[in-house]
Amino acid sequence: MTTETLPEQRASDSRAGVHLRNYFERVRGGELGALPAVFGLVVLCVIFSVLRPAFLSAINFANLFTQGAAVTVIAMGLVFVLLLGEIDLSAGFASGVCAAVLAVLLTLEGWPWYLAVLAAMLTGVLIGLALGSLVAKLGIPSFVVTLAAFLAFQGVVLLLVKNGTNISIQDGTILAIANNNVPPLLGWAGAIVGVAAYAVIQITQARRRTGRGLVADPMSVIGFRVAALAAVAGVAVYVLNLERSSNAAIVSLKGVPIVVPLIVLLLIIWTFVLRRTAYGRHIYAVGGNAEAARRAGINVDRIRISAFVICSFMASVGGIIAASRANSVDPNTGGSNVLLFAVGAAVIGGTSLFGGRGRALDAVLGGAVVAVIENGMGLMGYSAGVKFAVTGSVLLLAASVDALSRKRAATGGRR
Amino acid sequence: MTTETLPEQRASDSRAGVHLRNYFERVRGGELGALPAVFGLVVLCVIFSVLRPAFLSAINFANLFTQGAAVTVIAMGLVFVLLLGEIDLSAGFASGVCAAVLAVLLTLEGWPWYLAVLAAMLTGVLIGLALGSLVAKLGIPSFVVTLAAFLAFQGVVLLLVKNGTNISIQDGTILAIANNNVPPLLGWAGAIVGVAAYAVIQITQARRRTGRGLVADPMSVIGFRVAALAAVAGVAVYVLNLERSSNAAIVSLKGVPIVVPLIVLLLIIWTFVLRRTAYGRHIYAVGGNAEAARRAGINVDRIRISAFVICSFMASVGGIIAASRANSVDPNTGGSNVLLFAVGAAVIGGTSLFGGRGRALDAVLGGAVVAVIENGMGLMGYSAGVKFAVTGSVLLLAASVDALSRKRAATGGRR
Amino acid sequence: GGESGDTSAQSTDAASAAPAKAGKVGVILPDSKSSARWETADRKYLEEAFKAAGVEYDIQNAQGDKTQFQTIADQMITDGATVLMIVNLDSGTGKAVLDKAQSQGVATIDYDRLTLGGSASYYVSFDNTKVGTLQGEGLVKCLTDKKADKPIVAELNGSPTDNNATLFKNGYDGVLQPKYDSGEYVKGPDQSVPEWDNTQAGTIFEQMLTQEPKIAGVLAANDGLGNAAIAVLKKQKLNGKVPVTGQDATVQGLQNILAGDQCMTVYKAIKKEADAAAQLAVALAKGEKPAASGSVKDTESGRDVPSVLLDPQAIFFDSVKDVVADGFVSKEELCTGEFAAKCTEAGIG
Amino acid sequence: MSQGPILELRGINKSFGPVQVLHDVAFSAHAGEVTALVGDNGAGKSTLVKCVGGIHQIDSGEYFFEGRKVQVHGPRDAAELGVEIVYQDLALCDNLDIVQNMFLGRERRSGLVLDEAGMEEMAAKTLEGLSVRTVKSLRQHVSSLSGGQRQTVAIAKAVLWNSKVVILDEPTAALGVAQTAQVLELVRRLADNGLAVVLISHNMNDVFAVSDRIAALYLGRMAAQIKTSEVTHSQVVELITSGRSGELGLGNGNGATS
Amino acid sequence: MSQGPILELRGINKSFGPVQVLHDVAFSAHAGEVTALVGDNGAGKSTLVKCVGGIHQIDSGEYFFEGRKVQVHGPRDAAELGVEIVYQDLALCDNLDIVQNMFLGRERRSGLVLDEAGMEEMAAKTLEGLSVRTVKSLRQHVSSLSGGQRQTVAIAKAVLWNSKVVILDEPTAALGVAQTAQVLELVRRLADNGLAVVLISHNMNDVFAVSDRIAALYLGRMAAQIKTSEVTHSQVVELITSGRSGELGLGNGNGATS
Ligand SMILES: Nc1ncnc2c1ncn2[C@@H]1O[C@H](COP(=O)(O)OP(=O)(O)OP(=O)(O)O)[C@@H](O)[C@H]1O
Ligand SMILES: Nc1ncnc2c1ncn2[C@@H]1O[C@H](COP(=O)(O)OP(=O)(O)OP(=O)(O)O)[C@@H](O)[C@H]1O
Ligand SMILES: [Mg+2]
Ligand SMILES: [Mg+2]
Repeated sequence: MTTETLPEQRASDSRAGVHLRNYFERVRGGELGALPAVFGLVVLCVIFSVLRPAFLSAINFANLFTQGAAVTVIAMGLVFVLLLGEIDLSAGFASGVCAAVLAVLLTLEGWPWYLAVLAAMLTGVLIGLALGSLVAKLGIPSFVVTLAAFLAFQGVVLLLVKNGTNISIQDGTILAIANNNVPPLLGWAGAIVGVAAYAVIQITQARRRTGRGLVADPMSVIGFRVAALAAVAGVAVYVLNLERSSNAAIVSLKGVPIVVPLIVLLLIIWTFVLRRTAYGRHIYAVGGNAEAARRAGINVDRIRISAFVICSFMASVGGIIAASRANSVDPNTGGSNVLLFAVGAAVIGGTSLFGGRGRALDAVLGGAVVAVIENGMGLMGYSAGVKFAVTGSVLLLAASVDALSRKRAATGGRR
Repeated sequence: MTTETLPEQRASDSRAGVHLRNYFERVRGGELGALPAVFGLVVLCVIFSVLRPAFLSAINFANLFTQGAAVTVIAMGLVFVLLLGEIDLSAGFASGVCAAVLAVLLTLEGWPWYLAVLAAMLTGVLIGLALGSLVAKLGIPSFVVTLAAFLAFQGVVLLLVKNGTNISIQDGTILAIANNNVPPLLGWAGAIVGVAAYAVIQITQARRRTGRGLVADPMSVIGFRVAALAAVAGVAVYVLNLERSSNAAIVSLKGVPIVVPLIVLLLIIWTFVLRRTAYGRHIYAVGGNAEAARRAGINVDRIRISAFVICSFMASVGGIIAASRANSVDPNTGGSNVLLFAVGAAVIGGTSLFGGRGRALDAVLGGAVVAVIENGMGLMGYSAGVKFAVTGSVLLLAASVDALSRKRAATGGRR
Repeated sequence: GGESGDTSAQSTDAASAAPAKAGKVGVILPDSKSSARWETADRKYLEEAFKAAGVEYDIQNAQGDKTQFQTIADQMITDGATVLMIVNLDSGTGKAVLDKAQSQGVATIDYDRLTLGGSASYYVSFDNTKVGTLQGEGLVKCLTDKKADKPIVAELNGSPTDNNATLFKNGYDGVLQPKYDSGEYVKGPDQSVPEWDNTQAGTIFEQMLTQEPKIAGVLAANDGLGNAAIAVLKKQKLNGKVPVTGQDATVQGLQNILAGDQCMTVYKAIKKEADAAAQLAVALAKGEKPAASGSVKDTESGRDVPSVLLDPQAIFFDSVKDVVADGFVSKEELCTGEFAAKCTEAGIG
Repeated sequence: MSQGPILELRGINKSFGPVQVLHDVAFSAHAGEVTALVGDNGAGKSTLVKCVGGIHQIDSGEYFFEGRKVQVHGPRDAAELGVEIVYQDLALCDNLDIVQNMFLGRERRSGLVLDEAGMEEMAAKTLEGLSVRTVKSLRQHVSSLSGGQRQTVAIAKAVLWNSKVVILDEPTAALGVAQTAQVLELVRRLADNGLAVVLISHNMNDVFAVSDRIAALYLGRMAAQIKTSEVTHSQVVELITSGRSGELGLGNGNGATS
Repeated sequence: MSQGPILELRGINKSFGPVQVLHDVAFSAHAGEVTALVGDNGAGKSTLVKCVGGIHQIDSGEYFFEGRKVQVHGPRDAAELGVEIVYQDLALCDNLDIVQNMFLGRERRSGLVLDEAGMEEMAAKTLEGLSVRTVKSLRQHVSSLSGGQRQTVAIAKAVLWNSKVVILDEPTAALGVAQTAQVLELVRRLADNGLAVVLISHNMNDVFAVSDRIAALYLGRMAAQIKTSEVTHSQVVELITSGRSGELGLGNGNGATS
């Protein structure tokens, strides 16, 4: 079997049985992909549901998404910087600065929401340009550049919101982002369209490959994947469409929170960029071996700068979500643990701090772990000290599940 | 010249002229060592002295040392972890935990100071053992392990100091560490002994090498180095021995702050360990190429664990200094920016986050940069927002001086 | 924001939805680091009061993180709280939480901090500006006692991101600014301490003293900051000569007062505040509509919020015993070692 | 010379800090010919090639391409001129697979999207021509390849493109017997197609088998650049090890070209 | 066989995930002899060597050393047995200098302190014997060395120690003419001193010049292990490329040893 030569092998192997067997071999061989993070997530959810049945309620499920949205979005941007082996310590406060710009323009200057959002995003892009240029052109380590920015932005937020007060946001559109829901029917429609599109893309791709005589996933495997996606999406939409208001008479609360399609959209876009475009390929190349990338004619400086731009742009989106959720912006927006949680989310999801390994999905999975921990701990009712200590331990637990499952599966040779 | 073969070259080249020329060539060729950091430091000092003459006063010079001591000591420990390409986000709060242990035992339990100090240090060692084992044995990324520890220790400090109270420290010995000075005469004696010892070591080493027919530094160069050290030490001791009390009638305030010999001692010990022992060599090897180190029979796990132990141990020392300086321990000890400043100090000094490159001296130089910035900014009297923003910019300035001087000197080929 | 009548109507609805037992009270404290009171005092007193009333409760701390603050609020409502009592981190998040609670039919109380533009049914607090005023007046008293002539006053403010720190500053600047303007006092360095961090406060004050060695009075916004300043003053043996203020009547602060290093602190009888709030919460949980003693005008929405307001008290050497008598700190923890004699001197015990 | 050289270097100097590696080196490569660059370990062959490829900046000297003087500031400039190089330290991205590495920096797309299938097909065809038989899948990360497999990927990557000059720095060092033969044949074929090929090798048999000219570096100086037909095996070895061989090589003055 | 093998492997299997690289491989090396291990690119030579060195854990099979069955769980175990290996991917620490790399893991000390002068002296002596002439300084980081210089350092590192088995994985791939000759001479000298030497090489001339036995791997199976004197050049090439040559090699059953 394994001694087959290249040409022989190409068109063979297309039966599902072989494919599945190969899949399990690969899993045993250490190529685990998203499995350990998902497994860790499941363990956490089981623990919390046992300890606090409220964890499993529909309202809590909806809360989970809005609670984790900002960190997840920031983490998604950080993945780009981490893929290069760089770090952006300022992403948290960059989101704060952008949120503050939004709030100032919206509430104090009275701009319409779309212009204010545009300005906030532009701020993010400019921040990224500045950081990226300093790192790429001057060659200052990104840790130092972004540490300086971390301090400076903290000051900028303070100055923007005038020393410690906070600016309320009244604009309905902005408030809707983190607080409103998609109408139930639209939720179903979205899920169905999404799953169908996925199926179509998968099938045409496989067709095209077999047409060229290349190895492709067999239809049965594709069918399995589509079914799995449909099941997950269906259950999620169903639960989120349940009534979750505790007095439904006065206010009805149902539907998929608006942040969910937002995150899914961002996930699709960045996954597409990373996996299907030359630009994404170059990001991985620079992260894996910057010298090899340079020799291949890739403009390494430009890739570096662009990654910081994406990161800060996503931070601005995260800042807007945070502002919407808080109905206001204050000097702490984007502060405290936001940055560490965002980097932690990416790393827990499987992104390497050394560059070259990571996916947009990592941010979502890791963000989910962080959100579940925060959410679950919020139900436990511990005092401040105990809560910190337990949160740390739970995070460690989730990470060990991941590490141990990887270790069990890894073969001797590589780590 | 450059076509000399190995045997020819060995005993030649011993003239000072050639040596100096080689030194300048090396500097131009990018091997800058400590120069850029020192240069950045000088630029900062000049700026601050021009803006605020008080910056140059004897008392401020002494303040600089006590203000920067804790961060510098923690940074020195972090160098070991960074040398392996790992990170310890929990070092700040680990110092807090150790300080809290110290304060509880000292003030609440009434232990004698030496036992309390021992217990605090032991706590540090145990923390390091736990972190190191999780990283080395379970293979969880150190970012995640220490992020969990960062959260957990925050809780532990809170629990130790009973949810947010301050514990005062009354013990004279502990308070002396960061607040008292070495008697002026003893300061002179220490400086003289130190310089003499340095000279003796350098000369015997050179003798031994020439005895074996190996290339050694010529005496003139050694003389230059010793003279430089003597000048620096002499000026420092002289200035620190000036009277700096603002009401000298009541209290005389002169002498080298006790933290200075403490830091010098730690610097010597860790420099010795890193440069002159097999253990230190192995740290560099694991950081440079863990697989090569493993193949060379080095116990990589043990090296990893030990680096975390050293890091947490140094954090405990830093915690003790911080407690002494604040006369008390509170839940913020070791918190806020301590960790970022400590890592920043190491990186600004020249330590790489990717492992394999760094020295104990980096922590001291970088720590000095951070301390000068904090100290200078404290004299400027800015409002909070402006202060943050300017601090960030100044940090960036110091780093760019460093980066630009390296870049100017670097040849095309390598970065 | 809605009117209070509306809110209470909803809370009765909620109560009638679960008639079998009294509702559940959720309390969100702001942080554990800006001040020791939240975890050491408020939590304790509130727990005692709720236990005594036999009401279910859940007290959590947001650790100064407003994302967590909202998460906790969500979780409490998820968990079936019918009364929500919050100490907001800022008015924006506070308002978001209160509005969400109201829409879920949960009754709300603003505890210690008024949420501007919010919809809380009640407000229980000390007057924070008053706290600052007491600090300013206390410093003036101490400087007068020392017969200081044109003293240079340094101000060590609380966290720049904490709105209460701004209120305190408004209070003491209200007292000090006229004196600066009249030339009676000289305005010295004036800096904020990020996150109320005592270590940073030490460095900041040390630099103030380097820049301006003749500082003759320190307005420190709480006892922790005060202690940091005292530690620096001690090096120059200036402790006791330069009066320092504080807040919170912590053991450390009181000991510093006994030792003569600190001139005053502000004591807020937290038990009274907690009891008043707990009383309201218990009543709401039982579906009653309690009456409040007074009201405060919300400057943002112009609404009159039914309120219970308590008075802070300035504590000097002679009045330390009041704090002990109140049971806020015990004699055992205060009068350890060298402080025993001072305690006697101050008439404690 | 029958025809002007397509690539010509004159008076190249290159130092790393205090160490001067190339001294006033002249070098040329002609279209349709295989030029072998030989020299002892550490003679400076790879450094010279990296200067040609724009990896290192030259300290001084002139760089002519098709008779025009050019400035090469980076690998992109070299690639634009049409110079393709297989470096000795292969420079592959370990975290990418074989196809991805082969098309790195010059991905084929249809619209915005990468044309994965097309690239895979082309890669398979090229690799087949180099008789690699043990590669299990083209979607394997290069980190899991054997030494020879890695080298084959690097070679395949360089010959995929339409270039004018191909430089191979010890391309057969890790290759097996059959693969080496294939690569030498490929080298000859490229030259016959009108490209200028530069081959660095320590194997004199290979050098004599395929090259038209030989350039010998000795301790950073160009000892001689001569027609292969005009020298013997042992003369070249002498040039490599001592920098001179009878009339040829470094005299009192500097390097002489034929 | 005249004398029991010092190193013997039986029935070794090794897979990476779904890919089985070694199939039931038997291999032995005798004291005082040079055993050449040959095989095509990707045949599994380096993998076999890494299994011997404890870098990879074997999936199944037996490992005998001096007749005793042993368990090798890591490089330390192999080193303790007295097995010294030069790996194909040299495994040097780029951030250390030549001397530091050569003594890595086995530093000489006087007391606590490293004996730098002593190590430098020993390193210089060993390198001289390998005729490296272009290394400017022993205190140079290995990252700045040329390909051949790196390889020389790796070889020098392995022969510094008193070991019983020395395995060299393509040690001369990057070496020049003179250096290759030196290394082959060294290989012979080591064997004559009673060590078991295993040499992996694609160069048949070198193999026939120094080896006593030849072991040929074909697609992860041991095709044959034979005396060098009993086969010809072309037979070995046939074994490498097709796994069999007349009587020899893989038949219907599995690998046959002489
Ligand atoms: N970046 C660098 N810094 C310092 N010295 C270097 C650097 N790169 C190469 N050298 C030195 O330059 C000399 C020539 O190196 P180069 O790699 O060009 O040799 P080479 O002819 O390719 O040798 P080989 O046949 O071993 O590959 C060597 O002595 C090497 O040590
Ligand atoms: N870590 C790994 N993961 C997956 N496959 C591997 C791994 N290491 C090696 N292989 C595969 O095992 C096979 C044998 O590799 P090995 O390095 O042993 O070959 P080799 O005989 O040394 O070849 P060469 O002569 O090219 O050095 C190759 O097909 C290679 O792709
Ligand atoms: Mg080379
Ligand atoms: Mg191999």
